[in-house]
Amino acid sequence: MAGLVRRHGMWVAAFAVMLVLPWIFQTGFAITMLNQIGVLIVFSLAYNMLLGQGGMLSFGHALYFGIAGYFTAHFLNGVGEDWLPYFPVTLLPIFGGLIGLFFGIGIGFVSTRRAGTVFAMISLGFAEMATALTLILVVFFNGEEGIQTDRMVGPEPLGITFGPDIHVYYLISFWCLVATAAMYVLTRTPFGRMSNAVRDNPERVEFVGYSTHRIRWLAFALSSFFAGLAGALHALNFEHVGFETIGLEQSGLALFMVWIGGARNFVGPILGAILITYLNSNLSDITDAWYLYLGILFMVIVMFTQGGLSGLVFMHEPIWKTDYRLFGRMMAPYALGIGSTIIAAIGVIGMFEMIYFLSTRVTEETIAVLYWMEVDAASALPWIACAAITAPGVAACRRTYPPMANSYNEAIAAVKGRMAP
Amino acid sequence: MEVLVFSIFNGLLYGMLLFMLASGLTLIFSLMGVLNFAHASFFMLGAYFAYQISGFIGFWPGLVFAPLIVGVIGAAVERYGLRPVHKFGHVAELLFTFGLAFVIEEVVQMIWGKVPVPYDIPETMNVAAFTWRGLDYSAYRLFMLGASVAIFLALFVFIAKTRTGLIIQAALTHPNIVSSLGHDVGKIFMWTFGFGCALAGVAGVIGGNVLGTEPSMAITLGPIVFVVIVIGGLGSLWGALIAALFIGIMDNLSISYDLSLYPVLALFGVEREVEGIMQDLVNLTTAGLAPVLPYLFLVLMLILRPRGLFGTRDV
Amino acid sequence: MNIKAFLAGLTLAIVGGLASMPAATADSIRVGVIEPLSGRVAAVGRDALNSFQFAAELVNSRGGVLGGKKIEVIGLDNAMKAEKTTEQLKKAVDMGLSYIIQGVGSNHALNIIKFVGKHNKRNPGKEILFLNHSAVTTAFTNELCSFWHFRFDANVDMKVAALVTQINRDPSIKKLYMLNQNYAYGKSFQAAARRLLAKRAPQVKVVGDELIVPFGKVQDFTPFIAKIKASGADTILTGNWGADMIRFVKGAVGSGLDAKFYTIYGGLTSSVGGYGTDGKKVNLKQVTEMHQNHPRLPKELVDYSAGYMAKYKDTFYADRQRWLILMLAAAIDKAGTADPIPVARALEGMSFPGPMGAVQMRASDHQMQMPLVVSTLTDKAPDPIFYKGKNFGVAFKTDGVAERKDTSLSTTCKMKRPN
Amino acid sequence: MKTPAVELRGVWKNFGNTEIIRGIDLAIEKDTIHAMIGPNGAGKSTIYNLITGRYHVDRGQILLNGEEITNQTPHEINRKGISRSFQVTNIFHRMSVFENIRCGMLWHRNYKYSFWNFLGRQGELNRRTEEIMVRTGLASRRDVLAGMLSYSDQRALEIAITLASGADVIMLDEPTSGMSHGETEQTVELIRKVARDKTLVIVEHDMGVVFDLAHTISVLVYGEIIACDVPQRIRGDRAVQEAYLGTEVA
Repeated sequence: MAGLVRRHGMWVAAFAVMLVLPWIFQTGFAITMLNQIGVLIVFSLAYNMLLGQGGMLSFGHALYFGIAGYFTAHFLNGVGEDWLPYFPVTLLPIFGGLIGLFFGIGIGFVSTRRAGTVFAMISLGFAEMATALTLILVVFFNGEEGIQTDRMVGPEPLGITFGPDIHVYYLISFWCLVATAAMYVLTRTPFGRMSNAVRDNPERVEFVGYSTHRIRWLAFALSSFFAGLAGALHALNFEHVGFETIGLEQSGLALFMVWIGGARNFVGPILGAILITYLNSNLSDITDAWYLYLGILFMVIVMFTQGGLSGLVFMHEPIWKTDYRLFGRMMAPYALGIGSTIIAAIGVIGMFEMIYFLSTRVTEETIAVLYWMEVDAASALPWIACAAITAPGVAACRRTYPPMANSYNEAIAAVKGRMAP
Repeated sequence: MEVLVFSIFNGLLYGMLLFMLASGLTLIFSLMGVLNFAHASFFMLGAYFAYQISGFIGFWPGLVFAPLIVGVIGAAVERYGLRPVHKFGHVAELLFTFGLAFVIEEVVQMIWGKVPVPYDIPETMNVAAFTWRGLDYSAYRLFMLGASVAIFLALFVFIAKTRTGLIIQAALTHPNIVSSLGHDVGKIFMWTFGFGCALAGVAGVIGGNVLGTEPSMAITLGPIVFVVIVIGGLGSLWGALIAALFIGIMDNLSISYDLSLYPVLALFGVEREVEGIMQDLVNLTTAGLAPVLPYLFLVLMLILRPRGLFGTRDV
Repeated sequence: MNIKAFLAGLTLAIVGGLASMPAATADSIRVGVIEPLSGRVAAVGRDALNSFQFAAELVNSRGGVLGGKKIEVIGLDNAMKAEKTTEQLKKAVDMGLSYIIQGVGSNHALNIIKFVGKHNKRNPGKEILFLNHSAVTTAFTNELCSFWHFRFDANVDMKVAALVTQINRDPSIKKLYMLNQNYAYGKSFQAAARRLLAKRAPQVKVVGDELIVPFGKVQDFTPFIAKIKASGADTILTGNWGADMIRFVKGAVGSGLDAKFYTIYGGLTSSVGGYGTDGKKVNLKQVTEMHQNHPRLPKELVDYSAGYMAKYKDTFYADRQRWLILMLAAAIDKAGTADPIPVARALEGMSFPGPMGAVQMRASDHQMQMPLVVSTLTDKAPDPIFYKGKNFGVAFKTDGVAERKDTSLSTTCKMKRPN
Repeated sequence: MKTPAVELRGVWKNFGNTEIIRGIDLAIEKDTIHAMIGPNGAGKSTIYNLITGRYHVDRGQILLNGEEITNQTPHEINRKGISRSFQVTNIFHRMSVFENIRCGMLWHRNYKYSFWNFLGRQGELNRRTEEIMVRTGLASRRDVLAGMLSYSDQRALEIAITLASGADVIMLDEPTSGMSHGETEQTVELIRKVARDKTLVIVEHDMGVVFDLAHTISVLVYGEIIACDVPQRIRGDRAVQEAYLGTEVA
């Protein structure tokens, strides 16, 4: 037991967290959100098998997520209406995965010959075609209404009916954990390593005996398997699959999650899925400008860091490992830098909120609630106030960022100094 | 026969509008290798600016100022947004423009609201120039046609005669050559990007009042423009022209002739009255498939000939 | 790797965030409105939410229900997404709401019907009623009918029936072209129109019947216009909405096609805004339960519209949101409790004085029966449409009213009722 | 007569209208070191690219151990036993030195596209990787990202990846370019060591290295081989001296 904890501590901890979470958050809304997070963790990890591990930017990976969802919903309905034999609901995600795999193998073969922009464009083409087909092949996709289903079919071993959301929560968490572990293992295999190699330098890969097409194809197919698994979980969670699940928007969501969380290390997509699903569920009730902030966050991350948020955390790993006391000298510059960022953000967000308020308001009312204060958005004062916060904030950012970067570089230099023999 | 000529003419009108949009995109690609996902968003900005300006001082000033503003915004985006990303490679650039498209749509909604705005064709041009098969062709549609032809010719001269044009030509066949241009490469990049965006802006000014000006116009038109430049061959002006006309004409023909898939299926013994998924296939017509066809061609083209019809290098 | 500490910090952050859930307040009857309040179609959802809040204010100003309880309308944003609809439903359950209102998007309405059905079966004693104000899929009150669902709008078939009734009254209509969107709604429009035209206006020849790929995928309508022109049609019957409607009209006007447009959604404020000056040139008709230029509107409604206009600077466009809230209030008072089942029973068969005459909630399928008015878009109407304070310069003028007997259709509903 | 390890028969290559390689015939014996020299632009790298499948051969045949490999894909040719290095460093920048070398070895130790083997548990594989790391002097850089290495370390890594496959024919493209004198000596020693019972082809500008290592030398000028012989005779060849050596070794 002790050995298990020592060797696989992270996984044991994740398992424990998974068991405990529903005891902390008991509301139906929270459980639904946790379920969604579980599904999207699997999907964004699958997406990152392409983007982060394999270097393939896809605008259409939701295709395999959505198609598997549709098949799962039809399968459940078939079981419920007795024209299909019974199949345990617990194992349906495997079925969804196989559907994803099937389509991934077919479409992957033609689209993975090249990476980069060609691959991105082909994926966009397939995504647009599939979206249009959801409206044309009505019997299967049922247009914009999608397919409804009922997950309460068949026998109920141990009283597990999958009626209450909590049952589905444990189902999703189980599969989420299994899929995450499986995808983690994949990164540690010859295939996983060569997938990274293809991302870094496809040309050289050909000269160490591997076909880049085969590796990409395999990565694509396996990734589609896990996307399909996530799609089946999605269908079970919502008991409904709609045409949104298949289109560009769903793929874009995964892209945002992966890139914001960080495509360069394994936990990045997990972080992204948790963060964005959480914010999407909660922030969109608070501010209309949520999508704008999401877009800006994405762009800022694309511009300034290739590793996403988790990359920002992990770039401090060597310092932590070598000597955490090195952080001492970084504290002050970091606090200043982060502090001025927050100040600038407060000012900018304030202005965005007022613009949004004025453009979407429904009455002549000009009193907006901004930062728990009532302000008159039509008067100059709050604008001046916001500008008065933004301007010094931005100025402070410009002054405090270089010392922040310096302190980091110095710490890294110190680490390198100690590592050298 | 007349239906054919008629459909081709209508396709020409629509195709030239697509060409106007695609020309800027293909120009940017040929110099910088960047596939600008947000290109249709600049088209949308052009339409909105034109709507705003024409409300104050009329359509013609709008036609001048809106593209100028869009061009300056585009140049600023290149200078302060795209350039820092350049070192991370083309995928990062594509990601950046993807995010940009998303943000522009949100900003447009923030400023002009979520419902369509009434951006109208100028009254003086909204009169029938001629009538054919019962359809009026307004002076404005002829103006659109003329404007797009003028843009094509101007671009052609620009690429063949100017220094920047020569650089663009060289860059197409030898992508590395631009790095050896010395100190002004940054400026050339910036203004080419701005110019490409301004072209999209012109298309927005001219097309926005015909297609309708609303926040989702970019996302519905954007992928089609990609289809045009990918099929035509990235970086090829001729290719963009041919592909745009091809898409426009194919769209019109498939609707005019409205062929059914049924005769083909009948060869395989499929009955007219069938149940289930086959029923959808039996009922398929080319008109119903028209919006899907461009993407089908896109995928086929990329699989069979990734450099497109007239392309000189792969995507 | 130092993932452990990282994950621990993350978990803490989430725990902190999730703990803030909305708390229940007593002594008011809370009604959840699930509509797109963000995203591309947010304008539609927000307008609906305004209507409900305005109607609730009226009820509350009259002293509320059950001797003093207020009706509180709570907006829940589904961003026009299926997942978010489900999420908001769960939130509504957490908040203990018994009444859910929705109408934008039949797909979301169907989700809610299914969700409510399952929820009420799995949680007896905590039932939820779904009050549908605009989702028009006929099946909701036919084969999909449910005791928990009430529709306060006319369904597609009823609207088509009203349009066909009016078409039958116009002897100048000889040849008719149908163009619809190729998805569930468009197809049900097509089916109803085929059936009802054959039955009620057999003299009209259908010269075209076409489905297009929906949701703004068609950029250029010229080829369709050319076909319509070639068919010699004098009238177009279409269920199109949104960009598909706007581009259709702009294309037709641009090509000088002077056919009459008979539509369900051609008169939506957002569409009329999109037509621009073409709105003055097109001969466009819509079917609604009211419009502000109809002569002989009840005095109460005229005052109400004026109040709405004063507050929101929008023309009062549809009456169903008002009567939904007023009828709910009346049903609660009649039942003497806010519990959903007695309220549902009270709603069954309830009548209300609507703008064109009495409307009634049919008990057998929970489909509101109502007269509908067909009207034409014109710049000569006395009272133009305002939206967000902007004058569109056009408005609707009545062509004719289809009475309740004309719009009333039989139902296939076999409703299962709770004991 | 013994079958040559690598044989070119009348190989031609054009870029557009320019003939870059003009009818080359060349046979490289097994278990020898063959050097290819010639002025810049003579087509040395192009021949490498033709042999290893990077470029398409327009005319002629290329044989490996008597088996035709003309216009096969690079990975097929590599699997058949030709491993090459690149003139411009061509490594996996975002992976560690250890991972880089291991990638060079995976296919040839029969892992193929396996996604069921844990790399960490493959003792033999990892031991051999460490071994190559030690032999190429990269052991102290084991976990450094390849992109962070110094230039000469990157050159060493380039060779290490090439050697990792254990192929019978090793083709090195300017392995010592940009190295200091000391580093060059180390590299030459390394090459000599690995060349035992292997066929080695080398393109090199450093004539000291060439004449030190090579058993046979071919001289390439304007896409044609003007001489191919043992080093002593190449040194004395008039044509070679006129065309090439005269200016460089004088």
